[in-house]
Amino acid sequence: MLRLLATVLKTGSKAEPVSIVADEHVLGENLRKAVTALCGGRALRIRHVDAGSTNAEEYELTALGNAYYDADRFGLSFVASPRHADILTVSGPVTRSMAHALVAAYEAMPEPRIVVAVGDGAITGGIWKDSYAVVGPVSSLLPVDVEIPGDPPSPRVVLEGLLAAVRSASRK
Amino acid sequence: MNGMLFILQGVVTLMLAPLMVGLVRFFKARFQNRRGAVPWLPYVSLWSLFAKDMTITRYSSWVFRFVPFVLASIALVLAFVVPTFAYGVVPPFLSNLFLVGGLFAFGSAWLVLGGMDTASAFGNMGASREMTLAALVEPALYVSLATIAFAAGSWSLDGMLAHEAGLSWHGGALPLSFALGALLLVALTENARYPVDNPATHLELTMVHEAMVLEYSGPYLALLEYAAAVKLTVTMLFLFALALPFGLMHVGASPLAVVFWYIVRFVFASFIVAFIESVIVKMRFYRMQEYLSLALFVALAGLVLVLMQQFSF
Amino acid sequence: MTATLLVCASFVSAFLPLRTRSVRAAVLMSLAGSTIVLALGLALAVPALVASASVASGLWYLDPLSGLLVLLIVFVGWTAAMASVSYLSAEARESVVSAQQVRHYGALSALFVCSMLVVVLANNLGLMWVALEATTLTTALLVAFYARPGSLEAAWKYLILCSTGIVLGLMGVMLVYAAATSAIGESGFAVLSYAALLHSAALPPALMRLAFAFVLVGFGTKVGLVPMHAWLPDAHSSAPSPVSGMLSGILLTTALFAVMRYKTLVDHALGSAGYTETLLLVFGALTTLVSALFILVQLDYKRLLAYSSIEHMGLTTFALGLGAPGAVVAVIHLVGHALAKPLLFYGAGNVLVRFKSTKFDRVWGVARVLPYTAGLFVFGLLALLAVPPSPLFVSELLLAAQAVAAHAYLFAVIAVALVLVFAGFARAFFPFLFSRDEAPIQAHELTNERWNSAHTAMTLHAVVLTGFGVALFAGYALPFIMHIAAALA
Amino acid sequence: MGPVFLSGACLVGAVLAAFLMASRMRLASLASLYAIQAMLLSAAVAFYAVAHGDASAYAVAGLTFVLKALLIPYWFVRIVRAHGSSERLVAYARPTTLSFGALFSVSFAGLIAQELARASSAPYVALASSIALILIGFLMLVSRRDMIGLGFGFLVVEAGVFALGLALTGGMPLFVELGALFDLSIFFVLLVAFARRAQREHASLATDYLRELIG
Amino acid sequence: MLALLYGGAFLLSGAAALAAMALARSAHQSAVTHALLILSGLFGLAASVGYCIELAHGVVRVVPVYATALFAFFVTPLSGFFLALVFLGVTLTSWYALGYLPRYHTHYTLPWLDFATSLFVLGMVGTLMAGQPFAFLIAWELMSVAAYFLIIADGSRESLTAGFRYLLMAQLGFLALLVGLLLLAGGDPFASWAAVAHAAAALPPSARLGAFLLLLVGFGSKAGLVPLHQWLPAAHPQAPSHSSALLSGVMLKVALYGFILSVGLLPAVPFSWAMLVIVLGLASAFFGVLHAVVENDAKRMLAWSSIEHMGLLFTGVGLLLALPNLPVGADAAALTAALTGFVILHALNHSLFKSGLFMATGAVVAQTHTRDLDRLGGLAQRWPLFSGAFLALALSAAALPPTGTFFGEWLLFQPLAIGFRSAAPASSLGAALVLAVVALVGGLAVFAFVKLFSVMFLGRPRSSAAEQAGEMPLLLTLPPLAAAVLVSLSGLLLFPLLAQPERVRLLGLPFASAVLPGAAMSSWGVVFALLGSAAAAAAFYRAFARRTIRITETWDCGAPLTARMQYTATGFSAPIRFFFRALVLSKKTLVVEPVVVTNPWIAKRRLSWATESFWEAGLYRPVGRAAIAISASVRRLQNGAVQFYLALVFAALVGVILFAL
Repeated sequence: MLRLLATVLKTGSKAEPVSIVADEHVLGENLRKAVTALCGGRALRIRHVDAGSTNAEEYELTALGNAYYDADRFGLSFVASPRHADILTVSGPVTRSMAHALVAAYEAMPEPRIVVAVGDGAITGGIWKDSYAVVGPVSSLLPVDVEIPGDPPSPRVVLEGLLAAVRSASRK
Repeated sequence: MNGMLFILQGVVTLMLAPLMVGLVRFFKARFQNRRGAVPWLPYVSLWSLFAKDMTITRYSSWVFRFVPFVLASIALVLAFVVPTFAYGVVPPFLSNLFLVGGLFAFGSAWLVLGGMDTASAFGNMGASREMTLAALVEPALYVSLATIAFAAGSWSLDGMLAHEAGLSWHGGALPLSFALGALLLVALTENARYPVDNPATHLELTMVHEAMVLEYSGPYLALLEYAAAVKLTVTMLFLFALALPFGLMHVGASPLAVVFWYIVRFVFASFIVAFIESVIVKMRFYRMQEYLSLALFVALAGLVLVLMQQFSF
Repeated sequence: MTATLLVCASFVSAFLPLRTRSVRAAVLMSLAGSTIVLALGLALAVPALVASASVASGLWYLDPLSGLLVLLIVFVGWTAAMASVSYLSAEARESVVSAQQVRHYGALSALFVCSMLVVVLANNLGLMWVALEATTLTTALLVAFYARPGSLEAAWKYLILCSTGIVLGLMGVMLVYAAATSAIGESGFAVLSYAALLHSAALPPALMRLAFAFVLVGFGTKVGLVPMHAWLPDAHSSAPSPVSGMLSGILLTTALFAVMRYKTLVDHALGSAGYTETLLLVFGALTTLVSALFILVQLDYKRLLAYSSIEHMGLTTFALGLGAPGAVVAVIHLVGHALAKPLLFYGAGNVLVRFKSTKFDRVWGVARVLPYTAGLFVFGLLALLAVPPSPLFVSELLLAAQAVAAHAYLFAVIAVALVLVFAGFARAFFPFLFSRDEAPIQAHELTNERWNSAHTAMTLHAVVLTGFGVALFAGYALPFIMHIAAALA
Repeated sequence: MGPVFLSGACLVGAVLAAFLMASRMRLASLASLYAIQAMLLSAAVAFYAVAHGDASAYAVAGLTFVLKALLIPYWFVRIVRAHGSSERLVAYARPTTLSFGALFSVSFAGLIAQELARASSAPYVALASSIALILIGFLMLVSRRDMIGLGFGFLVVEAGVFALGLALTGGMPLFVELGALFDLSIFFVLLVAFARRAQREHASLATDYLRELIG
Repeated sequence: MLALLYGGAFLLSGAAALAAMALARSAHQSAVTHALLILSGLFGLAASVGYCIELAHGVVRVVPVYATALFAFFVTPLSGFFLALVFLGVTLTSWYALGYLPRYHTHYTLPWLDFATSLFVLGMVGTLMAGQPFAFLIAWELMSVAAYFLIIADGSRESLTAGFRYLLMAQLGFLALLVGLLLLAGGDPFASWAAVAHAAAALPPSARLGAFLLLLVGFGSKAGLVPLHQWLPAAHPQAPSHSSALLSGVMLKVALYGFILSVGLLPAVPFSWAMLVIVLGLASAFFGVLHAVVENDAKRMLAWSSIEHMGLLFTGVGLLLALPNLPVGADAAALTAALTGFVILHALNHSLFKSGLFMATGAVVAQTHTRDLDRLGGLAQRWPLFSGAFLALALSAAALPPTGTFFGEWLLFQPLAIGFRSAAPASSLGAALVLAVVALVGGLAVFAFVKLFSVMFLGRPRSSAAEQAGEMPLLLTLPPLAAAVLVSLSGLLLFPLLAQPERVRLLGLPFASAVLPGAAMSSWGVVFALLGSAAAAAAFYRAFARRTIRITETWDCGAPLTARMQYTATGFSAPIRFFFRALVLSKKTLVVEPVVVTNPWIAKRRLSWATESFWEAGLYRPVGRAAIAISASVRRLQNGAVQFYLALVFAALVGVILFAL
């Protein structure tokens, strides 16, 4: 415990100064403003469903929580249940096994809800398109609000995508 | 005056409860070398939940819908009943320690009912664990509170605080350090914090509190989260008011000192919780027995200490 | 005079069924005979019960206690004859017994009653002994009544054991006779007169002690005291149920009565009751305990009832060892047992006729198949287990009141035994009566049970039992019982 | 050689007969020994009657003789033979052991009688022999394993008690003796009846077949 | 007037018994019997109310009811309270029986059952009214035996086994009582209680201790004190539910009454005896609640909880007995008042909520035909009113704040805490330990009842039986509902009367509150505070929340859920079973049957699981086995060999002669 504490103290803050990742910072600010505009103020809660990806997208999404990207500071957080979530992020082509789980997660989300397809697999089916094991892209099952292309998209792209998502939502 | 203070105390607690949660998160982020969200994010978050729709499972009954209100009302009562910065203002018949313990148990029971009414194994599992913890924590809770009460000669939380306020550092808090330590262990259990539960977990198998609210959404979820925040705030503030009994509001106290010490305690309490959560790991659930019996033994040791002081061996 | 008439009448009534042609006529004749005996018995006993002094006239000696015994004997004899009507008719219908057997049965039962009457009425101890042996001989054939495998064995053991016991009793009689001749200085039949002995000068204590030892073991065999009890469960379970009722209800009582008579004499001779009471207490406690252990693991309901008789005799014997208050207890207990046990045996008879087995594992759910029998049976069972308003409750309560301080350890034995008995009864009889699980009872088996004469007999017992119990609880009967028990002091 | 001595001698003779009975394994031999024993007993009563001039004792002696020395042994043998039962008897122990048992019984009886004689005025020999008879009778009751043997055992016990009565009081009143003899004869009749039934049911008189009722 | 009412109640229950027999063949038998019983209960309640009014006016008197030469029946303030409990219980359960029994007319032999019920009531009333050991014992035995017939009413093998255990313990207890009372009374069963007390004062201490222990065994065995409790959870649930309600809710209180009465006969109770009572009480409470937590049979779980509550009551009585021996000084009066208040209030509350719970569970069983919690669930959606009543009762049983039970238990907790303020250090620590145990018991009780309610009513039905349950008739809903209302009212109405009440003002409103040194509690205040907060929360919600609700499937990460994926009662209590595995012995049996001979891995596996009480394995079974073994060996005496029997006769003869010489 003490050793851990010592390590923590020795390391100090490793988050890159805002100036270095200025564009990310700006982007996050935009997002937050958009969200505030949406319903008069909210923190965004994300539920992620891996519908059959290579886990590449998951690595990138995980990176959102690390000290570098620290999505927390923008009011973005991942939650444990779709019932708590505002945004559903889906990665990978939807496999037959995961189709039901994906729809169930969507069903469980209270309105207003935003569906974001993360990665090429989720958008088009990618290289697994037309496979017997794949139902199709996410859009074949759910109304996708935003598509974040890339294989995988970098964390930064993901943040941009989320901004677009909220924008599209506020247009509705 | 007393009535005013009574209401003021409750309202302040209710207002600041989400801030406590935000602060804890903030400090935790700093411990993780992150910048973290702003401390007032929980307010935003709660409000946005309030503005959302709800989805409810088809297998739940009226009980499921009652739970948020019951928990919210318990939180309300606790906010008014547990003294946080002023003593001598709560009506004695409302600030009895057994009543507070009973309200904690009552809240746990309802939360568990909510978890059981989801027809989902996640909720059920959390319910079973929460119930186990709530049941087994009782002896330590009562013995540690009773130890303080014994030293204070009063069985109201208010009276305990008044007693502490009137004592010097070495005459008051020091003999009670064991009892306060036990109380801290109990408070961590009651509020589902480390090492009993991980409030930020996404893994259902390690959840206790979170598992029970997985099925709640929208305003109901907001009520539940708010209730949890209030509970954390009142327990922590009360605990630290006992430990740092300075600048407590009473007739003739300087408002500036009161505000200053209140802020100190508030921040310090959040910091301590975040600190604990950053430096220790969650225990296996099936080792909770050790943790809770440790709490009981610490509480009993505290009683012995107080007895020794009281009967001056 | 009435006594002679009563004995003669009961003797003569033995010949009534012999002349009949059909089974029905035979059993009805027996019933008629026993009704006459009942009437005469009432005429004799009721005045005796309330009489302030005992009457000794020639052969007979009548005090309140013997009056009570006469009453019990004629009553149970009568109800047994009544229960026999349905029981034997059913048996005969199924060709288990022949008409000839039924006639013999009637005659032997009447002779049995007659010999018991002689025992309780005899003034002469010699005559009492002869009559007691006669009870064995008359009932031995009744025990061997059936052509079942066990019947012969039971009757044979009964004959050998009881005869041996009675012979030992004879030695007791002889010793009393020797004591009397040496004390009075003359010999002859009249020396053995109970009334005379009771008022005679000091009998030699050494001989009387020895005499009581022989009488206790000898007649104790007949009473069923452990370890001389071995014949009892066999005989009771093999005899036809009404006979079992009589054996259990009144024969044991009669034999105990004989022991009581000797106890009075011996106490009189020794000047204190310590000796006899010690023996009675030890035998009583031993009997109660051992029979209780048997009851706990019993598999056959008639045998269980028989062991329960042993247990009750043990309790009564124990009570007799408690001095004057104990005598009151003993009298209540004897009456209660004599009323409750035949009821159960009659009921067992009905069950046996219906289920064709005396084993617990072959009989279930009697309450559904035989509701009347079961109702009355439960009543008797609870009465036997000393549940209020049973007189046995009062007697056991008073027994405890007397014994708990005076003989704490022996009473502890009794208490353990009582719990075991309760356990044994509950374990065995309640499934027997109420179980629904064991074997599905077919619808056609649930044909309504018809009221029969055994039910009437049982009801009579139940009514008398309740009446007696209520009288005791309300406090009316107690002075009366004390009056009777005074004859024992 | 007065009648009292002769009476005592007869009793001793009866004990001897009983002693022999204890180890005999044949029906005929048992019956004849019993007859001899009963004869000696009735002789003892008769001598006693001579000694005391007791009229009723004569009657008892006579009746005893007729019933026990003549009728019972005769009918016993006759009826058992008529049923075709085995005349070979069985016991739990071998004859030698039984003899030793009987010997022990006799010596023990001698000891008890010594004690008893001190307490009462009864003659030692008479007491000793009657107790010896009772003990031997019990020995037979315990050791024999057929109905005949047990029956004879009972008869020996009964004879012992009869003799004891004679020794203690010079016999019971006539009425009682009559009753006892009547009961004895009924007992005998029943015994024979049961034996007959046992023979019919089990084709044997062994008590081993009569051990069904247990517990 | 009171005597007439009490006598009328007494006679009416007798009349009910007669009616049950007389109308055995009539279709209206059951209704008539229970109507008479209700009438009896109402008479009794009227009498109780009258008596209370008299007492409130300061008239303390004994109401003579009936007397004969040998014994008398009368009502004292103590028995008056317990009589009120009995009559209340009888009224409620008979009301319930009117709706309940007709469903079971083929299952039970109703005349029998009603006859036994009436006699049972008669016995309880008689026990409470008895003026001497004699009458007390008669009525007690009547009650015990009648209860047996309630237990075996359905004639199943399980019932008969349970009944057998019950009867055995009842008889054991009865004998202990008999001997204990006789010891106290100096061997005179006809002495009045006053005379018994007088005689007891003259006893040597050893005899007094013996009598006390026997009485503790006698009443403890009826009340289900550890280790004499094992029969209770087996027996109470087997009875028809209205009878279970009477057995658990009312009969146990009669045992408590008996104990209080007989302890009152003793001149003084040494500290060590009081400690014994406390320890037994706590042990019972602990074992009772522990088994209530792990039990899966709904009715048996309620029976275990009865053991718990009786344990708490005995703890309270033990503390009362210990108080005179403790240096509590000036607080003594307040503490006595509070503990007395606890015993009274808790006895009342327990009889109410336990009757109510048994009735409600009976109603559930009547609809679903199973008592197995693992097969229930999902009933709250179907029966909202009924489940509400059940929940109120369950929360009462768990002694949670706004219910009357909480305030009752507060009167135990608070004196315990205060008790160690002025006492010596050792007893302070002792009191703290007692407090810890009581707290643990309280916590586990919450667990047990939350489990009961949630597994029974919440989530999805776990079996088709629960799924196809029909409408809950009003006649089965109302009596438990009435019990729930009454138990809530007891906190509001009775609690302020107990302890030392005073009026306190909160925000200008007067609140009657119970005050102990350093502590206070107001039931009205708490209830108002909670209701007010709930109203505030609801108002806030109504004002600000978006209340659009969409009904969906349960979310579970994906795979379609079935009802079998829910936690069962067994699973729910698994942690407690794990933590207390030394005391609740779990036995798991895995039977593996290979399907193919060649491959042992392809097999049918069947896992069966059962819990067992520590006492069952350690005490009851060995004793039972020993008794049977001894009996079996004694039984060999009867070996069928007449020669052996003759040898026994001979041996007896020799023995007696040796004694004679």
